[in-house]
Parts: sequence; structure tokens; C-alpha cells
Amino acid sequence: MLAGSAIALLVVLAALFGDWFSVHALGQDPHTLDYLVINQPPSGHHLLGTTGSGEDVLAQTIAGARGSLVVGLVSALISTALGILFGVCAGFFGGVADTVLNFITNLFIVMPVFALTLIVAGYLNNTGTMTIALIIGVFGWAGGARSLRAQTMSLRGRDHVQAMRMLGESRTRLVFSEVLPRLYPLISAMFLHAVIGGVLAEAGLAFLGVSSPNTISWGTMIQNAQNQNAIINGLWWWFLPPGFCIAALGTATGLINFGIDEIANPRLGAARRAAQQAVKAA
Amino acid sequence: MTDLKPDTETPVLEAVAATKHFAAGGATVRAVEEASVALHRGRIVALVGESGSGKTTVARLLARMYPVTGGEIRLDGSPVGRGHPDREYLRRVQLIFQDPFASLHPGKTVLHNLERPLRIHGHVRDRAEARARAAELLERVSLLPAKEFLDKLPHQLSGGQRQRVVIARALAVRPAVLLGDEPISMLDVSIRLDMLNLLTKLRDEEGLALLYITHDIASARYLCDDVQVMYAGQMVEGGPKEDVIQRPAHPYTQLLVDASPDPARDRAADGTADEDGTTLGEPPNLADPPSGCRFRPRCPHAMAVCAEAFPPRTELGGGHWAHCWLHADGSGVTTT
Amino acid sequence: MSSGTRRRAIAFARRLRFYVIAAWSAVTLNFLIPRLMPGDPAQAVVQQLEVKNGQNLPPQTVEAIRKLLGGVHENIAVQYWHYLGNLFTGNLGISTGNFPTRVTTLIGTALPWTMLLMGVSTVLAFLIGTGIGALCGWRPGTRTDSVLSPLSTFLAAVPYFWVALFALWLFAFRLGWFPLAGGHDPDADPSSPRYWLSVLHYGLLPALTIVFSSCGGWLLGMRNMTLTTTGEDFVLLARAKGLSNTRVLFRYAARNAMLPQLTGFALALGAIIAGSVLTETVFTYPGVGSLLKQAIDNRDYPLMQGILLFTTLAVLVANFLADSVYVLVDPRTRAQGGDAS
Amino acid sequence: MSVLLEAQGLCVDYLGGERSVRACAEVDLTLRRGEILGIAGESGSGKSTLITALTQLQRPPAAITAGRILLHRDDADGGGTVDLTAADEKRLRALRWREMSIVLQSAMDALNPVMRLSAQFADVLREHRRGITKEAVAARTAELLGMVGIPAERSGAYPHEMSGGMRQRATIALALACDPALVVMDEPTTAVDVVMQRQIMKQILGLRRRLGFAVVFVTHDLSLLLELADRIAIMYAGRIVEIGAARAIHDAPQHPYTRGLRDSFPPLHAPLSVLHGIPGTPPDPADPPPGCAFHPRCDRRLDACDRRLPRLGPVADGRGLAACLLHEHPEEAPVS
Amino acid sequence: ACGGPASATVPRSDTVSVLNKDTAIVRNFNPYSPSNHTGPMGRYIYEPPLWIPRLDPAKPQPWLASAFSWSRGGRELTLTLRKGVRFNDGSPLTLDDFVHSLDIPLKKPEFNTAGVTYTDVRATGPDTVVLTFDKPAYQDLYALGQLSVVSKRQLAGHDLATWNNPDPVGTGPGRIAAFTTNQVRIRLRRGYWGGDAFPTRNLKFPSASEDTAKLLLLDGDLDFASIAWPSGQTNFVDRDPAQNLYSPLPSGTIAMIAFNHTKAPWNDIHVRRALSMAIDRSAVSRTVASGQDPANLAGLAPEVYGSWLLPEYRRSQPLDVAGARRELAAGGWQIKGGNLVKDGRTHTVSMTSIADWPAYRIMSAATADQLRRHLGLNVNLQLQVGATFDSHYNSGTFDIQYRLYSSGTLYQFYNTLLDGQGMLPVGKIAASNQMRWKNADTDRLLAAMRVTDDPKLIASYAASLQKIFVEQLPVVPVLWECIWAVATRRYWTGWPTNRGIRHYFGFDAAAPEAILALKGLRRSTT
Ligand SMILES: Nc1ncnc2c1ncn2[C@@H]1O[C@H](COP(=O)(O)OP(=O)(O)OP(=O)(O)O)[C@@H](O)[C@H]1O
Ligand SMILES: Nc1ncnc2c1ncn2[C@@H]1O[C@H](COP(=O)(O)OP(=O)(O)OP(=O)(O)O)[C@@H](O)[C@H]1O
Ligand SMILES: [Mg+2]
Ligand SMILES: [Mg+2]
Repeated sequence: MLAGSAIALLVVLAALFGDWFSVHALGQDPHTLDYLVINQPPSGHHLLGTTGSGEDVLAQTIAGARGSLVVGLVSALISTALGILFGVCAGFFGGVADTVLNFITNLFIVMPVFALTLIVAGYLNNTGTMTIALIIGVFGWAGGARSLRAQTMSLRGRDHVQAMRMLGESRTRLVFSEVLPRLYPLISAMFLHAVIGGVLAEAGLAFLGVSSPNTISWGTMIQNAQNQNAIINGLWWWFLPPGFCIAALGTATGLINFGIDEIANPRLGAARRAAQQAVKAA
Repeated sequence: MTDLKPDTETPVLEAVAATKHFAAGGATVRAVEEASVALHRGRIVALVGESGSGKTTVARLLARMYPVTGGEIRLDGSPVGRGHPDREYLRRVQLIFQDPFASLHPGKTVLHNLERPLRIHGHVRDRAEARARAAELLERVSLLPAKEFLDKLPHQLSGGQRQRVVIARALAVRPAVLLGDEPISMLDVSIRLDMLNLLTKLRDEEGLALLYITHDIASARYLCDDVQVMYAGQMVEGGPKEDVIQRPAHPYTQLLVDASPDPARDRAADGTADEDGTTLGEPPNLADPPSGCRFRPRCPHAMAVCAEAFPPRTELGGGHWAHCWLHADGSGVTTT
Repeated sequence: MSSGTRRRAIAFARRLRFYVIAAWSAVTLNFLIPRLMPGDPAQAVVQQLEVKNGQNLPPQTVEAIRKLLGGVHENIAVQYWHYLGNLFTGNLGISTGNFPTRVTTLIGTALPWTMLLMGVSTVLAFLIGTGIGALCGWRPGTRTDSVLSPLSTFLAAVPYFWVALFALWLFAFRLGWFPLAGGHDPDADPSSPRYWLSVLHYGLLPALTIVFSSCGGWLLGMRNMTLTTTGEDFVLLARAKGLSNTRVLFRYAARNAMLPQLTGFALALGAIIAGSVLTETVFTYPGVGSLLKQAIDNRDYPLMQGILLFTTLAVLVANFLADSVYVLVDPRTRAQGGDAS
Repeated sequence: MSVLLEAQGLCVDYLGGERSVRACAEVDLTLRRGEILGIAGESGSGKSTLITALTQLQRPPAAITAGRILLHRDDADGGGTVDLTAADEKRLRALRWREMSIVLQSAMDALNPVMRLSAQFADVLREHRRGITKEAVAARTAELLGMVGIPAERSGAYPHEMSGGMRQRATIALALACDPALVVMDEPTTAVDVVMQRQIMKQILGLRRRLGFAVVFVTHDLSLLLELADRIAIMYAGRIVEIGAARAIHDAPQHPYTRGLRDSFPPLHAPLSVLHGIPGTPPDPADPPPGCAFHPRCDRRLDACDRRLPRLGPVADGRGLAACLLHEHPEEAPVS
Repeated sequence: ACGGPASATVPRSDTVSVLNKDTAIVRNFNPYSPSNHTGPMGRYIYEPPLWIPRLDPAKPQPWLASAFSWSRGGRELTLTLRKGVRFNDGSPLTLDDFVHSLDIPLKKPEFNTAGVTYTDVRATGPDTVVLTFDKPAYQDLYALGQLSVVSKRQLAGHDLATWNNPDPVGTGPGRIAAFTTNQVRIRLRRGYWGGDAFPTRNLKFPSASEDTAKLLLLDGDLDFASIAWPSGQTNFVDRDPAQNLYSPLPSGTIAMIAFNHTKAPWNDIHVRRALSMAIDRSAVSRTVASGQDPANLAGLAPEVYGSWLLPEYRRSQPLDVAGARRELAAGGWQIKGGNLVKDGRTHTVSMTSIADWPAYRIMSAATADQLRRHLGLNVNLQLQVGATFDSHYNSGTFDIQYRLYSSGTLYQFYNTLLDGQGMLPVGKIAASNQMRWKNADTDRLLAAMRVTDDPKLIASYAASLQKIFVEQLPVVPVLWECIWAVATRRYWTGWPTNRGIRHYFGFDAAAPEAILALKGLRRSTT
């Protein structure tokens, strides 16, 4: 979990201060084309080499953190918000609201999300980062909503919620102060999952040619590298870093999720610790 | 202990022939059938019965967590509406849940738990006052030193302490009636008595009307003034506790009392029935209950009439009553 | 007993009702989405022709082509009505990108390939992932587990096409173990054994990449479920009974841990078509994914719609089957009658 | 009667790096054939831990860190003594269910929810009687279910299709499938009603009489044990603080904790008086008080109690064993 | 009909393997399909009446029509049907077939995918057909190079709107030998009217994405592909210079900056000139690294329009920063904060480019970078997906676009780009003059060019149009856009290169061209 948080933090830092860092510490602007150094392998000047149009790969990778993370975060925010809206409302209010919301949720679960995302994103004018994030988010909330609904339904019946209700607490306050806080582990796990899901979806869309062409993200980097045959031409320094970054971010969120899982489901944690003990003892 | 006659004043809270049916997957669960119970100021009524007999449902009907299917709930003698209870109602009637571990939000401090009801019902104006009031409440439930407990989280408290917080929280709204749904069954054996003593204290000092729901007849006898016995959604017997427990009139009450462990029971005397491999059968399925008296299929005294109708209430004297055809002729015989 | 049967019938009817409404909603959504999108398929076709000819087409030709490719001038309600009518007769229209080929023909040729490749590899990934996951969850902390579990987290996070591209380069190009593109040896006669062997050979690398990147997810899910289940009392009791480890694992722990996995599996099976775009693009595989990509590139509405519809219905059917199978596997759902979801 | 099982200096820890918890400390127990040994104690006192350790079913992070468990086998089974703590998995598997079986607290959780009852019986019968025919399995299953009063035709049911009491009885029947010499039961009646509890207790007593197995019966309900067990061990904070015949525990408890526990159960028929249970709360097993773990709650505490750990030893009048300084230095005992 | 088993026995060394860029191919050879995805191999099967050579589109050549002549002032065209032509099903090509083929676009305008403009078809003799036009149509011959001549007998009874024509019958040398979704095999028949001099009779078209095609080329599975390969020289040719060949072929297409002439500052010639002068085209060319050279001043590729091109326009615009600044000053423009300012009004520069093709991404980025470097202009570069990009172009809702432009004949080159007659207002979808260029001289010259077939007059109009183009700069040509030839000489040599191109080959080549190119191949001796 610690390692995961560290990696995630690094990515967030890169997203926040990456531009400044690239320009001032590395002396490289991710957007600058350098006609004289095209397809250069890593060197002292370009630590991770250059791309087919002479951009600094390291600076691009750092800048890509922002592009990818923005898509990941925004889409995750949207899908989590929708998930909460649909899942928690359906679970908490029950009745007709539940029937309707749950039906919509199930409908979205059976819709081919990636294909739809691809189609819609491919069609919208000017697929900016935000548009892509929006589409990914709008089509990706249903799974989360389903589990939130189940959890909320179980929480709604819990004694502490009923007890606060019996004290005269209003329904809104019950949702926000009794139910939601207990869903945080689930929600944060969902959110992290959605972040990496968004990053991966963005990369997949970019690979299929649907991307926000004006921003640098790890997805567009891979796409550019692929378009310009980085692998065939042996430009590993161009192809590998963005993929690794995505994988690292994914692993990081996975590890953080492990941690959250262990908090939410102590048995997993106990088993892990026991296993460590056993390994140590052996 | 006070010895007010139940009939001399209007009950604070009363269920009159309350009936509750649940719809569950196409079937109707007849959870409670024409159950009546009256709670009086300064008296404790115990409701005992097997699991699934409808005790919790009665308590929740009284708390208006869901509406009655039939009959009515009366507060201070006047019938209440069917919708969600308003704050006024909740200020008078409070419910305490069985599991103190589950009825406190794990992330909220004791203070928060006490402050909310104080605020909701407008008993305090500001934080400082809330804190002072909360401390007072903790003192009333003997959580001492009160100040130290205010900022603790539930997991820092033992089960008994948590249940005290739960009771204090209910008291914060200044109710007239406390409905305790098995309030001690999740607690450690050694601290249960303290809890019962606390409830007694509240009854005596604050004149609360209390409903005490339990499986455990012995604790009911220890705590309450009156006992009512439920079976499969029906009230089968009730009255002053010693009358009911020492001289049970209904065969089910007899079974219950016999089955309850008693440290003083002579083991050798019991041994004769050991070999008995047969069973009494199961409590009925409430989705499809037997006609008439629902105890009939398990009753050693079952008669033809038992299948025909639910027996009427027979007064056995001294406030002791039963619903059983054995007594319906008014003879008041106790069959043992 | 009769009340039980009735309950089950009611539950079944409820479930069926959900699927019917869901199918209708999906059909409608499929109708609407392309129409809500900006752009016009005829315009794209005309443009291509004009570039090819190096001159403008006469206006009456443009108009006629527009009409031919599903006139957009009709009122949307009329279009919807036609669309529904056509659906019932199994007519999904004519692909504009491959005019005048029927959409059903296109899907029909592509579908077996996708089913074969994606179906086999999804099932394989599920079996392998779930199997190893059960072992890892059964003996957490062993070397296998401490290597495989973090590795699966990593695998689940690696962009699939990135791995696939790399695998294509390494195994097919550098090492020459696998062909570079296609679904079968194009020079083999479809009735010959050589052809069928080549289908295997061509499918192997794409299948392996899918298994490689998707079994991690199954593994983690199963591992955690097994871990949780292993803590259950009935597993303890099974151990106390002196049953052999494998028996406890398979009959008690894994069998129960499997249940949530099954739902996921159904969804995955249904999502096969939608998920095939990336794979088939990387490996130039002649399946529905490639077709969808082509449809999008050509703004081929009827084809797109057809594929979406197919995909959605596939998920629905898979879910329905999963629901029904779930009822067989988990006796508890039988009593409750099951929820629609 | 001959000795069946001995635990000597048994320690069970929940490993957790720096914060290991000793849930059972230096437990010495002797169980004779055919005897019912009750173990009573509050929640968290280590009862379940002990019982799983005795049957070698402890799950990580629990580990036996000291002591031995000796199982003396009947001559009919080949005789000899096995140290269970040293036996490997294969050896243990051969002993499981044939020598010792277990009944867990919640039958709902203890039965595999996706297997029919008959399959769960068949599983164990096949495992321990290689080559048994299908018919024999069915017959034996019917016989076993019959013993606990479940009709044979219910054997095709899934666990969720049966009531709680039925499930609990089925697990008892299951425990008897291979005629074990020892059945350990972890609160087998806590989840069922008093009526059902009484019935199950009767069946256990009856079956024990017929089949002669020994029982270790764990519960927090001392009043129940007093009626059921031959001897009773009282656990507090992972240690056995007193062992004696059931009568002796009831009539003359030697350890202050035992006395407190006994007085925590209000009587059902005897005259009522105000009872107080035991003040305070059980200790945190991760951070037990020094000396005798009970001293913070003890009303007969001696000066040395917070320093010296009392050993389990015979009490003055020879009526069992107790671990209390009062008995190590009877002369210092304050008059109670 | 697909003659399966035989094909399997053809050795690789006797097959010409050419990339098919369609990754999901459909057995659809309907020659009237408006779709671009009707089996590209149709060009070995269907042939047009005339051949419009890509390298000199102004000089149509006889093909299935062995001769053609104008009458009635360009309102009537007489075609003479070639004798002795047989369809690949053995039946002879009759005048009836010929007329039928020419008549279909008239009867069914939706199948006029070639864009013919005649209004009547009439057989006037045993082997002559007369096409009638409304107005002088000297410049409309191009469409006759796009038309397929079909067998009336084969088409009979089929609805062209639903029929896939899986086994096409045409006059070309090819016949479908095997068809799978991965590959099409063509077998060249004997008895083709154009002669039997093919180096092999076996062609195959495996389908693959461009990325995979590169691997296939490196592996030698493909002989030829028409794909751009940035740094193809180092990464392909240099691996095996003896065998590998990468050549950008001239195509007459330019990559250019298009301006919206309805908007300031783009309607100011000084601004356009300044931009043109501030671009170091060779630097941009180096960045693309796929072999595209700087375009000349006229934007007319000498290989294609060489006979018209004025010698003084053969050079390309050099980088001239000082000149650019002078132009801006002359127009009263200043650059402040990266924007163009005149009379206190600030104009930001936003350029859009197409996102679909990676090379355009790079080119436009490099071009924008040039303007930034040399003029300090902050170019806000936006990439748009093709459909969006084009729809903005067509409706005139753009500022400047970096795009490619190609056209057939010289007349079409100017007519499509600049014809101001019937110019549509901004917001309406235009099929030509999308930049909304309004210039009376241009319109007059184009009108005059349309109605004459006098080569001298045409040459003078062409010179005047070039002059306008170079001096007024309605667009700024940047680089040549090419047709790419990637080939290996493992089995075959004689591929078209930019040094010795005679005929185009491959995916994008038109029908007669591909057949002629095939004839130019020789078996490799290595
Ligand atoms: N919301 C509900 N929907 C359907 N059936 C219900 C519901 N609540 C309770 N029941 C049924 O009503 C009957 C009475 O339940 P209730 O909880 O009142 O019993 P109880 O006496 O409190 O039992 P316990 O001692 O186990 O708490 C049971 O059969 C139960 O299954
Ligand atoms: N997995 C665990 N990890 C750490 N400590 C544990 C674990 N399980 C139990 N313990 C601790 O060990 C002690 C003994 O637990 P055990 O379950 O044996 O008690 P018990 O007497 O059976 O209680 P109950 O009556 O509640 O079942 C408890 O204090 C508990 O906190
Ligand atoms: Mg209850
Ligand atoms: Mg326990």
C-alpha cells in the first residue's frame, strides 16, 4: 500500500508540477520539436531519448502524466458521482426510485461500454481531453452503482442507521452522515479502479485513433510511437515508458486498493500478515 | 418497586390488537396477529418468546418504524397516524437496538452521538451546552468519568459501555417510553446485570415506561413488572411476572419456563427425559400458519377446538390472562 | 410446494420482463446514438468519391447517393418504425461502407472468428486465472502467491494493446514463431486440415496475449474470494472432517468462492465482441472488432448499429444464461427467486 | 474411567509481529472417556481458540507456541498415544472425525451452503470408510439424522431450507458419523431458542449415554453448563482459573471470578435479590494486566495479586483446582 | 468459382504479393458501389473507356475506346469501341455492353460514382458511340477514366443496389482465383486484349494494417505496399539496400496551408505571403522523414503537370524572414504577444490540421513551429478528426487549415480549388472553392479554359492562373504529398521509383495504370 501510494503520489506530482520541472530542471519542453535530434536514443541531453519529431521523451512522459491523469480522474469522478447517485439513491430510497434507477443501472451494465465509448468519442467534434473523460465516465459507472446499491441496501437496514432515524434525523442527513461515510472504502476503491480504468480506456481509444490530439497523454504517446513504428524501428525508449507508466499507475492503485480491501475486509489483512509470519518463520 | 395497578391510568403507549403482515416474494408473512401490549409510566413490561415470534415486530410497530396492517397504536390514549413518525412522536418514544456494536456508527464519537438528538429536538443551543448536556447524560447512565468518554470512538469502548451510550442517546431526546429490543443479549454475561440495574434505575428515577424484549425469562423476571409471552405472532399469556413465570397457564409458557436453564435445577430429576429422541417439532411457518391457536401442532393438550379459532383472552385474576382454550371456560385451571 | 413453484414462476417472469425491457431499451439506444451524433454517412462517401475522382460529383448524383444510403430526410419516428420492423425480419440494413453488402452478411462472416478467438481465450483466461487464484487464496503467502498476486495486479494494469504490439513484434516478427496478421493461412484451402491447423496457429498469439493480460483479474478476484471463503466455518468443518486438501479446496472453498466469479464471467462472455476491437486491430484478425473499427472509420451507421445491437444482445443473453446457471449452482437463489439483476 | 485427552501447558498465540496475542496460556486439561467437560467464560476469554487448538484446527494467525496435546487411543482402535501438536497433517487426517469431531457455533455457517445435506454426510463417510456402498451411506445418513430427530427424507435438503434448530441438530448428527471418542462443541446452542436448546441438550446427553463419547462443551452460559456438564472449567483471559465438578462450581465456587459469574445469572424460581454481576470489563487480551488478570475486577484482591501470577492448584478442601492466590495463601484471605 | 485448390499450389516466388489496406475485406465487386471498399482488385478486372495517365492527366489515352474525338464545339464526344476485346468469362465485349455501361450513370444517378457529365448516350455505328453534353466538356474526360465497362449479360436481373457481384466479369486480365477475408488471389488470364506479357499470372493481396504491413515487408511476405514509412530509408532500405526500396512517388498532390478568405487577416495578401516566407520547408520536410520534399511555388508537381509549369515557378519558396517582416509591415501588421495586430485589432492565429494521419500531425506541428520560431507567431494548433476537419473546411468555418489537396487535370486543379462561380456562403457545405476565393480574373480564365481544346489557349490560361496562384497565394504550398512505394526486390524488380516512374502500382493505382505497371515487373535474378 505504501509503495502504491508513493507511485501514485509521484504521478500526481508529475501531473501538477511536471511542466515546470521539465522546463526548469530538465531544460526540455515537451512540445518543442527539435529538428536536429530525431529518434535519438537516450543520452545525457535527452535522458530518455527523443521521438520521431524530436520531442524529448522524458518531458513528454512527464507531461503525459497530466494528460492521462486528468482523463483518469475526471472520468473516475464522473463515474463515481453517477455511481453514487444511482447506487446510493436506489439502495437508500428503495421503492419506485429503486426500480427505475436499478433498471437503468442494469441497462448500462449490459451495454457494450467500450464499443459505445469508441463510437461516441469517434463521432463527437473536437474530442478534447474533457470530452473523452466525460464519455468514459458516462458509460462506466454502472458496475460501481450496482455494488453501491447492494451495500447501501444493507447499510440502510443497519442498526446504527435505523437508530439515528429513530432519533429524528432527516433522510438527507442519514445518507450523508450515516450511510456515505461507511461506503468510503468501497467508493475509494471504486474511484481508484475507475481512475486506472479511465487511463486505460483513454489509451485504448488513442490507439484506435480516437484521442484528444492536442494534449499529451501516455495514450497518445503510445499511439504516436506506434504510428511512427517505434517498435519496428527499435525506438524502445519511445514505446516503453508510457506503457510502463500506465502499468505502474495501475499497479499503484491496485496496491492501494489491496490496502483498502484489507481495511474493509480484515480477514484478507489477517491472512496476509499470517502468511508473512509463516514465511518469516520458515 | 412500584406497584401501580396497570388499569388505573392510561398507558403512555399502547398497541391495541396490532397486526402486521409482510409481503415477501409473493407470500404474506403473518408476523404479528392482533397483539396488544400496554406500557405504563414507571413500569416495565417484558415480552418473551421464541425467535421469530414477532417480538421485534411489535417493538417496531410501537416505534412506528412501519405501519400496522390492522389494529392501532395509541400514544397517551389517542391513536397515532400511519405515516412516518414525526419528531414529536420520536421525542416520546425511543427504541434501543439489540446490538450495541452495530447501533453506533464506527466513525462517530460519543459526543456526536449524543449531540445529534439534543440538537434535533432543540434541547441545546450551542456546542458548549451540548457538551455539558452530553456529559450529564453519560453520568445518568453511569459512564464515569463522563468527560473522558465524550471524545471516544465506539471501538474504544467495551460492549457494556457502548450499550450505555446507546441508552444515553435515547434518553437525550427525553422520551417517556423506552423500547428495548433485547438490549443485553449481545453483552458479556458478567455485565448484563449492571445493564438491567441501570434500566431499573431509570424506571424508578425517571418514571420511564419500558418495554423489555428478551429470550431469557430469568432476566425478564429480574427486571420487569409484567411479562407477556408471544408465540408465532400471537400473544398467548401475560400478567404480573411471578404469576406468569411461577404459575404459567398456557402450555407454551410452561414449555418455555421448563426449558429455560436454571442454575438451581436438580440435574438428576431432569435426566429421565434424556433418551427422548423425538422432538416437539418446529415453530410454524408464518407465511402459512396453522389455523386457530398457532401452538396447536406442538401442544400436548391440543383439542379439536384449538384448530377452529384463536382462543379469547381469559382473565385469570390479578391481571393474569391467557389465550388458551384450556382456560377459556373460565375455570382458570393450571395444568402442569 | 405449489407456492414455491408459483414463486419461482413469478421470479422467472420478472427476470424475463427485465430482459425484454432491457433488450428494447438497448435496441432503442442503438437506434438513437448514431443519430444523435453529428455527421452524415452519405457526405463521407461523397467526399471520398470526389477525392478519388479529382472532381465534384453532379448534384443529382449526390442527392441520389444520399437517398440510397438511408435517407436522412425521413422523420425520426418513421425511421424508428422502419428500424424496428426491419429488426423483426432480421434485416439490419445495408452497410454503407461496403455497399451493397448486408450488415448481417458482414457480421455473419466476422462473428465466427471473434467467437473462436475471443471465446476460447476468455474461457481459458477464466479457467487459468480462477484456478491459480483458488490455489493462491488457499495458500496465501507461499512463493507462488507472493509472486503471482502482485504480478496479476501489474498485468491487469498494463494496456492490453501495448503488450500485444510488443508480443507481435517479438514472437511473430523477431522470433518468427507466429504469423504477423490474419486469422488463417490465406493460401490454404478451407476444407483442408492445413487450413484448420493454420487457424490454430494464427489464433494462438492473439489468444495468448488475451489470456496473459486478462487472467490476472480473474486470479485476483478468485484469490480474494477464496481467501474469504477459506475463513468460513464450513471450510473449517470440512478440514475437521479429515477430508483431503484438494477435496476441501474444490468441493468447499473454491466452489463457493466461484459464485461471484460466474457473474463476472457472464459479463465477460457478453463483452467479448466489444472487447475484440483492440485485439483484432493489433493482429489484423478478421472478426467483428475489425469490422467495428472499419465501421467507425467509414461512418458506416448501419454496420455500427448492427454490431452494437449484436453486442448488447449477446451481453443480455449471456447474463440471462448466467442468471439461470447461477440458480443451478447456488441453491440459495432458488428459494429467494432471484433478483432481476 | 480412562483418560482420553490431555492438554499440557498449552499456549496459543495469535501471531502479529510485535503485537502477538496470547489467547490461551498454559492450559492444562484432562478429559476422561465419556465425560462431558464444560468450558465457560466470557466472550474473548479464549474458549474457541482453545477448542480449535485441541482439535488442531487453528487457523492463521493462531499458532500453538507451547505445550502438548495427548490423545490416548482406545485399544480397539489400535491403542497408543498421539501427540496431536507433533502429528503431521496425514496422521491428523486419519484421526479426524474418527477420533474427534467438532460442532461449531453457527450451523448456518458450518454447513456448505451449496451442497445437499446428504452429500455432506456422504463426503465424510466415504473419506473414512473407503469402499462404502451408496446404499450404506444413505442408510447411515438416515440413521444419524434419526438419532437427532430429523426425518430421513430431509437429507436431500440444502442447509438454507432447514430451520436453525434443525441445522444445528444436523451438525451434531454429522459429528457422530464416525463414532468418535471425542466431540468438541463450540457454543452449539447459542443461536437457537431455549426450547430447542433444551431439546438439543437432552439429545446430547442421551446420545452420550448410548454411544459413550466424551464431550468438550464450550459456552458463555454457565447456567446451561451447570445442568449439562460433569465437570466445568472456567476460563478468564486465556487461562483456566478453576476446574471442578459441576455441582461444586455451583455450590461452592472457589475463584472470585467463578463466583461472580455464577451470580450473574438471576434465578428463575428462587427469591429475587439485587445482583451485581462483576464490575468492570474483561481485559484486553493484547495488553493483559500484570499478575492475576482478574485482579482489577476482583473484590477480594490481595496486595500480591497485581504481581504474582497464581497457578492452577488444588483448593483447600480438595474440591477441584483453582488459580487464585486466596488458595495459595488461604490464611490471608479476607473474610467474605 | 473461386478455384480454391489450385491456388494453394502456386509457389510464393511465382506470386506478386501486394498489400491490401482494407483489413476486413468483403467479397463485393459491385463496380457501382459508392463505397471505397469494394475489392480494390477490381482494377485488374474492370477497365475504363479511356485511360487518364496520372503522370499527364491532360492527355487521355485510348483504352477500351480505341479512339475518341470531339465535335459540336465540345458538346459531342464520339468513342470508337476497341475490337477483339473479350470478357474474362470468354464472351466478347459488344457495343451493347459498352452503351449499357455508359448509360447506367444516366439511368441511375446514384451509380454515377465516376461523376460523368454527359446527358445522352447513343450508338451511332457498328462500333461508335456518341456522348452528348449540355455545354462544352473538353475538361470532363477525366470521368471516363473512372468508369467501369461491364457485361450487360452478367448484370441482367441483378439489383445493383443490393448485389455484391462476387464473381466479377470484366475485360481486364484478372479473375478472382481465391477469396478469403484475409486475402484475395487474382489469376491473370490468357487472351487479354492488351497482350500476355506479364511476368507472372499470380497476384495476391493479403490484407493487413499499415503497421503490420511493415513487418510483412521486412519479412518478405509482401512484395509491394503503398504506405508512408517515416524514416523508411534508415529503417527499411538501409537494412538491405540491394533488395529494399522505399520511394515517395510524385502524385500531383500538395500539402498546403489553406486560408479562409472571408476572414481577416487571411484575406490580406501580405499576411499570406509573410506566412509563406517564414517557413523553412526543408526543415519541415526533414521532420516528416518520409521523403516529402518542399513543394514548388506553383504547387504543380513537374512530374504531373510538367508541360504547363512555368519555369520560374519550379523553385520553391526559400526561408526569408526579413522578407516576411517586410510583407507584414507593408500590410500594416505587427506581431504583439504572439498575435497579429493591425489598427489596434488583435487576431490570434489558429490552425487546424487532420488528426487521422500521423504525418500530418507532425507536418502541421513543424509548420506551426516554424512560424513561432521565425515570426514569433503563437500558432494555436488544433487537430481534428477527418470528418470534423473536412466539414469545417466545406462549410468555411475555419481560419487556416493545414491540409492536402489533389486533383486530376490542371483545369480541375484550379477549378476545384478556386472557381468562384456559384460560391456558397459560409455555413453551406461546398464541394469546391471551400476557401471562398473570389477573384474575377480566376473566374474568367477558368470559364474560358472550359470551352476550348486549343492547346495554345489552354497553355496561356494555365500560365495566367499560375501567376495568380503564385502572386496572390490563395493557398501556401508547403510540401509535396506523395504516393508511396515500398517494395522488395526479393522476387520481382522493376518497381516504380521516383527516379524512373512510368506507371503507378499498388493499392491506389487506377485500372490501366496497375496493369501497365505489372507488365513492367521482371523476375528477380538474385
Ligand atoms: N421486513 C420483513 N419482511 C418480511 N418478513 C419479516 C420482516 N420482518 C420480520 N419478518 C418476519 O416476521 C416474523 C417475526 O419476526 P421478528 O423479528 O419480529 O421476531 P422476533 O421475535 O424479534 O425474533 P428474534 O428473537 O429472532 O429477534 C419472522 O418470521 C420474520 O421472518
Ligand atoms: N484472528 C485473530 N487475531 C488476533 N486475535 C484474535 C483472533 N481471533 C481471536 N483473537 C483474540 O483471541 C482471544 C480469544 O478469542 P476466542 O475467539 O477464542 O474467544 P471466545 O472465548 O471463543 O469468545 P466468544 O465467546 O466471543 O466466542 C480474543 O481476545 C480475541 O481478541
Ligand atoms: Mg428480534
Ligand atoms: Mg467463540
